[in-house]
Amino acid sequence: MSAQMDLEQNSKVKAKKPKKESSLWGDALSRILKSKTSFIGLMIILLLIVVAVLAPVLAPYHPIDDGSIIDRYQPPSAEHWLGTDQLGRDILSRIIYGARISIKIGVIAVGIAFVVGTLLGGIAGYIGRWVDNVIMRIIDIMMAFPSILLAIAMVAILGKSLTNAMIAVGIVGVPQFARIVRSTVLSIKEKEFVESARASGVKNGRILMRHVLPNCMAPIIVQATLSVGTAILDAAGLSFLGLGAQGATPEWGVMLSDGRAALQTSPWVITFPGLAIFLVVLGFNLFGDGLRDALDPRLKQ
Amino acid sequence: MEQEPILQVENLHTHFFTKSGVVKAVDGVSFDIKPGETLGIVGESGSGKSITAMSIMRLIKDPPGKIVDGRVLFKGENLLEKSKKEMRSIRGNQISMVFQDPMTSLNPVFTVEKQMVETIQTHRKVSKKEAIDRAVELLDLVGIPSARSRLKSYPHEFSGGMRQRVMIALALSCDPEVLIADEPTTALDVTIQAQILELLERLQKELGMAIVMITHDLGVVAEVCDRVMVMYAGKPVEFSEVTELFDHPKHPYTWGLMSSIPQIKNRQDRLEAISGLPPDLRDLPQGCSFAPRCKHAMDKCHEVDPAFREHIPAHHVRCLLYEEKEEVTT
Amino acid sequence: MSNLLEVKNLKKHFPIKKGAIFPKQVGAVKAVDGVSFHVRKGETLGLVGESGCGKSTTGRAILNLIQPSEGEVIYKGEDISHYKGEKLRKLRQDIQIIFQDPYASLNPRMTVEQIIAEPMRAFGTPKKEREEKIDYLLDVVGLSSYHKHRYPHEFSGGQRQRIGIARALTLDPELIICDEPVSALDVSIQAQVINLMEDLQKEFDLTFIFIAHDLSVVHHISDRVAVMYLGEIVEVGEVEELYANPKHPYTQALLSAIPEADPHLKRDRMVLEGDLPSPSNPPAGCKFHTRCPFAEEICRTEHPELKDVSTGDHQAACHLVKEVVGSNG
Amino acid sequence: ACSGESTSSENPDDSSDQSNEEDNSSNNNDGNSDENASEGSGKDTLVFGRGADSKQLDPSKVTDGESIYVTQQIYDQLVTYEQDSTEVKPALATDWKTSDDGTVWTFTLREGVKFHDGTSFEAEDVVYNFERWTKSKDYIYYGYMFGGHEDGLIEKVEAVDEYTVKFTLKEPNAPFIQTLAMPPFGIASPDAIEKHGENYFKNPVGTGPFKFESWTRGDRIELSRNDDFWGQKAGVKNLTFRVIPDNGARFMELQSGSIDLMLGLNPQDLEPAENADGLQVFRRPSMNVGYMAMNTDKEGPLADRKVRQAINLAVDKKELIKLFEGLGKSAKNPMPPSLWGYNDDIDPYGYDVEKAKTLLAEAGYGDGIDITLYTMPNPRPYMPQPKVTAQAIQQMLKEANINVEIVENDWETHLEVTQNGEHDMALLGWTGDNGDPDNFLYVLLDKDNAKVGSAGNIAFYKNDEVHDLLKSAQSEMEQSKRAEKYKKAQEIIHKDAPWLPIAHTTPPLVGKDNIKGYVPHATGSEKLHTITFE
Amino acid sequence: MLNYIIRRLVMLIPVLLGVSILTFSMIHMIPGDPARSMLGTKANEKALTELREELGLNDPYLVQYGKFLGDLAQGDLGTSFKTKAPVSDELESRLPATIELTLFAMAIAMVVGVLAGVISAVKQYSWFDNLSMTGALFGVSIPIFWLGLMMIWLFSVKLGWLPASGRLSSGVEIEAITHFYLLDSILTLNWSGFADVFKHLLMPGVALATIPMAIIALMTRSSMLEVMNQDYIRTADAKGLATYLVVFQHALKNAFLPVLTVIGLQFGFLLGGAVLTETIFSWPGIGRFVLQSILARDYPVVQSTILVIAVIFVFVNLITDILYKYIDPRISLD
Ligand SMILES: Nc1ncnc2c1ncn2[C@@H]1O[C@H](COP(=O)(O)OP(=O)(O)OP(=O)(O)O)[C@@H](O)[C@H]1O
Ligand SMILES: Nc1ncnc2c1ncn2[C@@H]1O[C@H](COP(=O)(O)OP(=O)(O)OP(=O)(O)O)[C@@H](O)[C@H]1O
Ligand SMILES: [Mg+2]
Ligand SMILES: [Mg+2]
Repeated sequence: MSAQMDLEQNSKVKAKKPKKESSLWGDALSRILKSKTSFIGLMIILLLIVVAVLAPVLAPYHPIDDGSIIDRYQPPSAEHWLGTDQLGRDILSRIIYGARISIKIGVIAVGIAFVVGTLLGGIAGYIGRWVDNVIMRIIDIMMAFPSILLAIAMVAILGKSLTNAMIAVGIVGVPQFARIVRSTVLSIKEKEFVESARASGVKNGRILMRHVLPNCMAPIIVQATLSVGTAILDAAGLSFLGLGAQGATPEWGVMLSDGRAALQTSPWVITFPGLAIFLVVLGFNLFGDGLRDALDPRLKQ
Repeated sequence: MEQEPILQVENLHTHFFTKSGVVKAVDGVSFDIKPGETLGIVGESGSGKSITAMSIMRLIKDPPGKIVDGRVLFKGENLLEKSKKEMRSIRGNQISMVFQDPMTSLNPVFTVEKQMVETIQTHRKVSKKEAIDRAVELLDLVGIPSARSRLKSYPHEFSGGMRQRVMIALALSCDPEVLIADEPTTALDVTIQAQILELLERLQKELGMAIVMITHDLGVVAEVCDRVMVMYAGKPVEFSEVTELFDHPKHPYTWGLMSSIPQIKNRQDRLEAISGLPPDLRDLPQGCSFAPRCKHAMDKCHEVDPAFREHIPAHHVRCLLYEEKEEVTT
Repeated sequence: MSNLLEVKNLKKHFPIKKGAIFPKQVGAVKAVDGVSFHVRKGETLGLVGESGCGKSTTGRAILNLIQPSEGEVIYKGEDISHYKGEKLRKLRQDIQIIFQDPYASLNPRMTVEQIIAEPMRAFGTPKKEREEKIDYLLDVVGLSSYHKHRYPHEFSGGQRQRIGIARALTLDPELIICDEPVSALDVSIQAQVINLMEDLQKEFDLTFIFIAHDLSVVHHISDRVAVMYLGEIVEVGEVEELYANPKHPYTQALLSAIPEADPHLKRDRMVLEGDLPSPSNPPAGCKFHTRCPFAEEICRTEHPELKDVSTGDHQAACHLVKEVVGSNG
Repeated sequence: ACSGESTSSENPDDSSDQSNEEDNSSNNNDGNSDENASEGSGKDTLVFGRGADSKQLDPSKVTDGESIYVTQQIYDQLVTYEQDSTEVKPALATDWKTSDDGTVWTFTLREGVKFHDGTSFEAEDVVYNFERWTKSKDYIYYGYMFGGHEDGLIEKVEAVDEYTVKFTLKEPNAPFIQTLAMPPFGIASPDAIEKHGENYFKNPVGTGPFKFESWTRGDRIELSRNDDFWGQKAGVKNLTFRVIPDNGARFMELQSGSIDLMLGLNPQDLEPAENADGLQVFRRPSMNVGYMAMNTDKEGPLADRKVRQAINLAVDKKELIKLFEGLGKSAKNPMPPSLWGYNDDIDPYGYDVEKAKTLLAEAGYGDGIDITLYTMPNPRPYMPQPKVTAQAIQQMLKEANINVEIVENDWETHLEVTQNGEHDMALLGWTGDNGDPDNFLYVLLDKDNAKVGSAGNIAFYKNDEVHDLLKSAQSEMEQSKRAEKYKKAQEIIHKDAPWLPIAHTTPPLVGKDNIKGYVPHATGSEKLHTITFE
Repeated sequence: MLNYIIRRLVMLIPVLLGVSILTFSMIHMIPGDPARSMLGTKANEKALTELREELGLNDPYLVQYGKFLGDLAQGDLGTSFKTKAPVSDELESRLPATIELTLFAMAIAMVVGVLAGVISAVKQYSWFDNLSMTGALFGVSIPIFWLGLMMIWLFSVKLGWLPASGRLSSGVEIEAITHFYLLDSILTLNWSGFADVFKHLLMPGVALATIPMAIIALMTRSSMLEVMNQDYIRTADAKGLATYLVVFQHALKNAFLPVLTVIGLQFGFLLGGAVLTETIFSWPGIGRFVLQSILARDYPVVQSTILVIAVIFVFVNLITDILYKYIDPRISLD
C-alpha cells in the first residue's frame, strides 16, 4: 500500500502510473475484459448494481404499496411488462427492487463468511499446532453437518427474517473460506520469499500482513465472487422454504415461493423471479470463473 | 559413415499459434542421423530442442501447435504424411523417446508392469505372460536388481535414477531403431547422471540403435555424441562432428556457450558470458536472431538472416561471418 | 586469515510424526547430522553434494531460519545458534541469503523497489537513503532504475536473480549464503550471474557460502570446497588441492562423474552403484559404505571422523585414507 | 389455461386388472401406452391425495385432521353424525337414554359387530376403551373434551350386560352426545391393543368399513375393504391415502389421474378445476371461522372499541373474500351459519373508509396508527392464503391511515406468541369439533379462555355479560333456550368488535367425475365407504 | 488397510460427538416450546406442564443430552415428540427414499458430468466443449427449486410425461425389502414397478443432480486439461497407445482424483439439498421431514436424524478416501 500512498503524495510521479498498474490485478482485469464470458459476467453484475441503485427511478410501480387485489394475476402486458402477482403488484418493479436485496445478501452473507473464514483459516494456517487442530476440527464438524440444515436450524434459532437468513448463509459458508485460506496460508508460508523476508529481518506482523496475506488474496477473492452466487441461491432457497425474507418483501425467493400456487394458471409469476436469480448467479459465476483464470498463477508467465 | 541415414529432418518448421502471437518454436531445422550413431542437440532453454523431438514424433498438441513445413523422413518415408494410426504404430515401436523428468514421466497410478506390458502388447502380438517376461528382461537390461519382483511396484516407489532406467526400458521395449532422449539426465544428480549415460552407451553398443541426445550440457555432448547440432531460437546454428565442433567451433553462439561454462581443467579467471537474453520467439529480431547478443555482429547481421550452409565439409554453420571470407577462426 | 564463521557439530533432525490426533514422533530425518567447518573472511566456501544431502538445511540452520537441533554456529566469536527475537533479527544485517528459485523467492505482490527496500525498512533506514541505495544497487546488479516499479513476473529468471542479489546486499552484510543461486539458470545467463557475484565479492568484500551441485561452478567460484554426503561433510579443502587430489572415494566418484566438455578426453568413469540412502534411516558406520567400491569391514561399523589428509588445508572422513599429521589450520 | 384434460371417465368398458392402474395420465402420453387399459367402473382403488401424513393411526392420541381422516375409515364411534349435518345418529350404539337429571347415559350396543382382527364387539370393549383413555395424558382429545383424566366429566363407565353400557357423569352436559360422535372416540379392539402394545399406533384395528393394510411414512397409507362391516359395505376395494404436500402438485396429480380425490386446493386452481373435463368439485359445508383478532388487552389504540370498529369498517371484505376464490363466504359472526344458534339478524359493518376515519378521529387517532399484524405462513383450512390475506389487509388499512406491520412466524411460534398476547392483531381461525356453538363462542371469546399463555381467546376479550350467557348455556339442556343465549352473545360481540371476522370457508375437494356417493361432512372427516366409481 | 479404516472410524467419534453436541445445543436454542407445538391450538397451561414433564424437557440440558447419548448407545434413536412414534420407525422408509434419490442423482451427475468433462477436455474449444461448459455454468447458477417447478410445469402439466410427485404410483405394489424401490423392484423382478419407480425418480433426480453434475463436469474438464499436459500423458502418447486408452485410462484415472473429492463432498450437499427437492417433488424422504421437525422443535427427530445424515456423510468421505488410496498408490494410508 505504501507505494500507492507515495504516489498520492507526489503527483508528479503520476506519469509513471501506467507502468505501476501493470500489476497482477491490472493484468487480471485486462484479461477479464478480454474473455468473453467473464466480460458478460461483469456486465451482469454492473447491471445488477445499476438496477439496484436506480430502482426507484427504473421501477414503474412501488413494489409493495402499488397494486390491488383487483389486478391480480395479470399476464404480461404493456402496462405490466412482466405481469402482476397474487396481490396485483407489478412483478417487474418487484424484481427491480429485489436487486437491492440480492446485493445485500451477497455483501452481508459473503462478508460474514469471508471475515470469519479468513480469520479462522488464517490463524489456523499461520499459527499451526494445536490452534490449527482445534479450529480445523470445528470446521470438520461444521462440514459434516448438512449445510442447508445448518442454515435452517440457525434461522430457526435466530428467527425468520432476511437478515437472519443472510447470517445463516454466511456462517454456512465459513468452512469453505477457512479451508481455502488455511491451505493457501500454509503454502505461502513455506514460499521462499517469505523466508527471505524473515532472513531480511522483517518483523512477524509485517510478514503476515505484507507478504503472506496479500498473496493469499487471489483464491479468496475468487472464492468470494463465486460465493456471492451461491449465497444468493441459498438465501433464495431459504426464502422459498419460508425461512428467509418475510411478508411483502420483494425478495426473489419469496416471490417464487408465493407465486408457486399459481404455477398452472399464471406461470409468469414464478418464471421471472426465477430467471432473475438465475441471471444474477450466472453473472457472479461467470465473473468468478474468469477471475480465477485471470489470477491463476500458472498463467502469469 | 557410408550408411544411409535412418532419420532425416528437412527444413522443419513448428509454430505455436497463441493469442499473443505466433511462436516460431522450430524454424527451419534440418539434420540427419545414421543407424548406430548418437546425435546431440544442444542449446539454451527454449531454443526448440524438445519441440523438434516432439515434431518428429508428431506429438505436438494441435491447437496451438502446428508443423507448418518440412519433412521428417524415417527410412525414406515422410512421417508427417502418415495417418494417426500408422504414426501410433511407429511411436514406441520403431522410434521411441525418453523424457527429461523421470519423476513425472511415468504414470503415477499404474504399476510399472502395467505400463510396460501395455506398451509391449500395443506393438507386439504376445500374451500377457510373454509381455511380462519381456518386461523383466528389459528391466534386467537397464540394471534394475530383482526385476521380476519390482514389476509390481508403482513409480513412486523407485528413486529418480531407477525411474529413468524404467523409462529407458520402456523406450527400448520394442527394439526401436531410433531413440530420442530429451535431456534424460538433466533432472538427475551427477553420480546418477553418470550411471544413466553409461547405460545408454552400453545399450547402444548392444542394441545398435540411433540415439538423438538432447541436452544443454556440452559436457554430455562431448562424452557421448558423434555429431552435434547447436540450436538457437528455433534454428540450427551449427552442425558437425563432435570433435570438429569442439576443436573448431564456428558460430559465435557456440563460442559463447563454450566459454560460459566454467572448466575444471583450466580455471578461467572470468567467464566469457554471452550478454543479453534469448530473444522472444514471437518477435524475432530482423536478420540473424543472435545478432543482438553477438560480439562479432556486423551491420549486415541485423538485416540478413544467414542461411545454414556447409562451409566446410561436414560442418554446417549459420553465420554471415563465413558467407564471404572463410578465414575467420577462433 | 581469521574465521568469520565457525560451525561446530551442527545437526538438524526433522521429526517424523504419526497419528492425526495424538501425533508422536516415530523417527527423524537426519538432514544435517554433525557438520563442522569454518569460513574465513572474504573467501568463498563451496558446499557440494547430491540432492537431499542437506546443503540447504545447513545454510538455513546457520541463518537460524530453522532452529538447529544441536551444535554451535559461531559468528565473529559468538554462538548465534540460540539467538531469538530481536537479537536474531539484528543478526540479519550481517548474514544474508540468496535462494535457488528466482521465481519463488520474490514476493509477486511487491515491486522491485519495495522488495529491495524491505530489509532497509525493517531496520529503519530513512526513506531518502533507501531510495538512493535502491538506485545504486540496481545499477550495481546491472538493472536500470526504471525497472524499480515493475513486478517480479515481468522479469526473466536471470534478472530476478539479480534482484535477489540486490536485496541481499542492501544491509551491507558480511556473509551471504548462496543456496544454488545459478542452478535454475541457463548456461549463458548462469555465466552472467557468476561474474556478477564475483565482482560484488571484490567490491563489497563479501564472504560467500556457495551451495551448488554443479562441481564446475563450485570449482570456478570457490576458494575452498566442502563435499557433503547424507548430512555430513566427507571432505573439505582448498579448491585446487581437493579437485586435483580428492581423497574420499565419494569425492573421487563425484569428480569423475562430471562430463568434461572435451571430446578427446576418454577416461574411465568411476560410476557409483545405487542411490543416496534415505536420511531418515542412514547406514551405520561410514554412511557412504553402501555405495563405496572400496568399503571394508570397518566402514560398516565405525563412523569415520574428518582428519587431515594432506599437508595443505585438506580433510577427509574416510577410514581408508591415511591421516597426515602436521598440517596447519 | 389448464392442460389437465385427463382421465377417461367415459370409458364404461370393464377390463379391470389390478396391476394396471399405474399411470392414468397416459391419455396425454403420445400413445406409447400399453398399460392404461383399465379405467372407469372397474376401478376398485380410491386414491385420496392430501397435504400431510398422519401422525399416528390411533385416533385417541392425535389432534390432527390428517390422522383422524384415516382413522375415521377404520374405527366407529358409539354414535355418529348424519351424512349431511351434525345431527347425531346411531353407530355402534343403536339406542341411548338419558336419566332425568342428565347425568346417566345408557347405550344399547349393536350386536354381531366384529373388529377387523375377528374378535367381536361387546360392552366390555367400550369400557376398556374409555378406561384406557383416562390412563394417560396422551389421550389428548379425551382430556380436552371431558376435562382431565382422573377428575373429568365422566365419573364411570360400566358394562351392564354384553350389549349395554352405562355412563355416569359428574354433572349434566348438554353437548355430551355430540361429543361422543367425534372421531377420537372410535372404539378400538382391546385384543389388538394388548397384542401390539407400543406399536398399536401403526397397527390400528377397529370395526369400520376399511381395514388397515400398510403405511409408508410420509408417502402413503393403504386400506382395504372390510367385508364384514356392519353397515353399508365399502364401494371400493382399496383405499389409499397419499401425501403430496404441495397443493399445486397434488392438483396436477389429480389432473394426470394418479389420484382420484384430493383435499386442499390452491384457490387459483379452483376455476380450472371447475372447468376441467373429468373433474368435479365438492364443497365441504363450513364449520369454521377465519378471523383477525384484535388484542383488546394491550394498551394502545386497539383497547378502544371505536378503533376496532373502524378497522372492521376499513376492510373491504368483498375484495378480501376474493382471495378465497369462491371457497368461502364472508363472515360476520364468530360462528358459522351452518350451526344452530347462528344470529343472522346481525348487520355487518360494511366497507366505509370515511366512517372509519371519523371513528379513528373520535378515538383520538386522527393521525393514524401503527400496529402489528401477526400471521402464519402456511395455509389453514379456514384461511387458504394467510400471507396474502395479511398483505391485503395491510393494503386496505393503509387507506384509513392505519399502518400495519406484518409479523410472520411459523405455525407453532404463531400460536405461542398469540396465546401470549404479543400481537396487536393476529390472523387465526377455528374449526369446530362437535357442531355445538359452545365450541366456538366459549372457546374463542369467553373470558375464561383469555388467560395469557394459553389463550383460546387471543383477542383477550373479556365481557362479563357474554361470560354469563355462555356459562348458563352450557348447563341448559334445551336447545332452543340455548340458541337464544348464543344469539344474544353474538350481538354483544358484534358491537364490541374484538374480531374482524373474515370468512367461513367451504374447503373444496376435487375428485374425478366418476366418483359417486361422496358427501363431505362439516366436521372434516367423513367415511368414504359410500363412494363408488361410476 | 483394515488398520486404517479402524483408525479412521475411531477418529469419526469426536466429529460425530461434535455434530451431536452442535445439533443438541442448536435445537435447544430454538425459541419455542415443543410441548406447545404438540398441543397446538388446544393447549392449556396444565396440559403443557404435564407434557413437558413427561417429555423430560424440565431436566437439565446435560441430563437430557446424556440420556440421548445413552439411548443412542443402545441403538435407540428416541421417540418423536410430534408423532410419538419411534424415530427409527419414522426413518425406516424415509431414509432409503432419500438415499435412493441421492444415489440416483449422484449416478446421473457422475456419468453425465464426468463424460461431459472428459469430452470437453479432449475436444477443448470445440462446439461440444462450449456447449457443455455453458450448460455447466448454467447448471451451477440455476436455483434448483425453480428448475424443479419449471420441470413439473413442462413435463407433468404441459406434456404429461412424468409424474409430478411421490415415489410410486398408487396401486403399484413393490414388496419392500430394502425400501430402495428401484432395487426392490429388481429383486422381485417387478418390471412394471421398476418402470414406475424410475419415472418417479427421473425429475427429482435430474433436478437434484443439476448442481453436482455441473460441478463435476467443470472439475473433470479442468482436471483433465491439467493431466493431459502432464509428462506421463506425453509418455503414453509416445508409446503409441491408442487414444481412448490414453484418455480413459491414463488421463482419467489421474484426473479423477480431485473429482472424487468433489463427489464425496457433493454427496453431503445432496443429502442436504434434498430438502428443497423433496419439498418440490413431494418426495417422502428425510429432508422435508427434518425441516418440519426442526420447525416443530421435535428434538429427538432432529437430533437423531441429523446424526444419521452426518454418519452417512462421514462414511461417504471415508469411502472416498479409501477409493482415493485405491486409485492413487502414492497416498499412504498411515
Ligand atoms: N504450447 C506452446 N505454446 C506456445 N509456445 C510453446 C508451447 N510449447 C513450447 N513453446 C515454446 O516453444 C519454444 C521451444 O520450446 P522447447 O520446449 O522446444 O525448448 P527446449 O529447447 O526444449 O528448452 P528446455 O531446455 O527448457 O527444455 C519455447 O520458447 C516455448 O516457449
Ligand atoms: N522441513 C523439513 N521436514 C522434513 N524433512 C526435511 C525438511 N526440509 C528438508 N528435509 C529433508 O532433509 C534432507 C536434506 O534437505 P536439503 O533441502 O537440505 O537438501 P539439499 O542438499 O539442499 O538438496 P537439493 O540439492 O535438492 O536442494 C532431505 O532429505 C529433505 O527431504
Ligand atoms: Mg526441452
Ligand atoms: Mg537445496
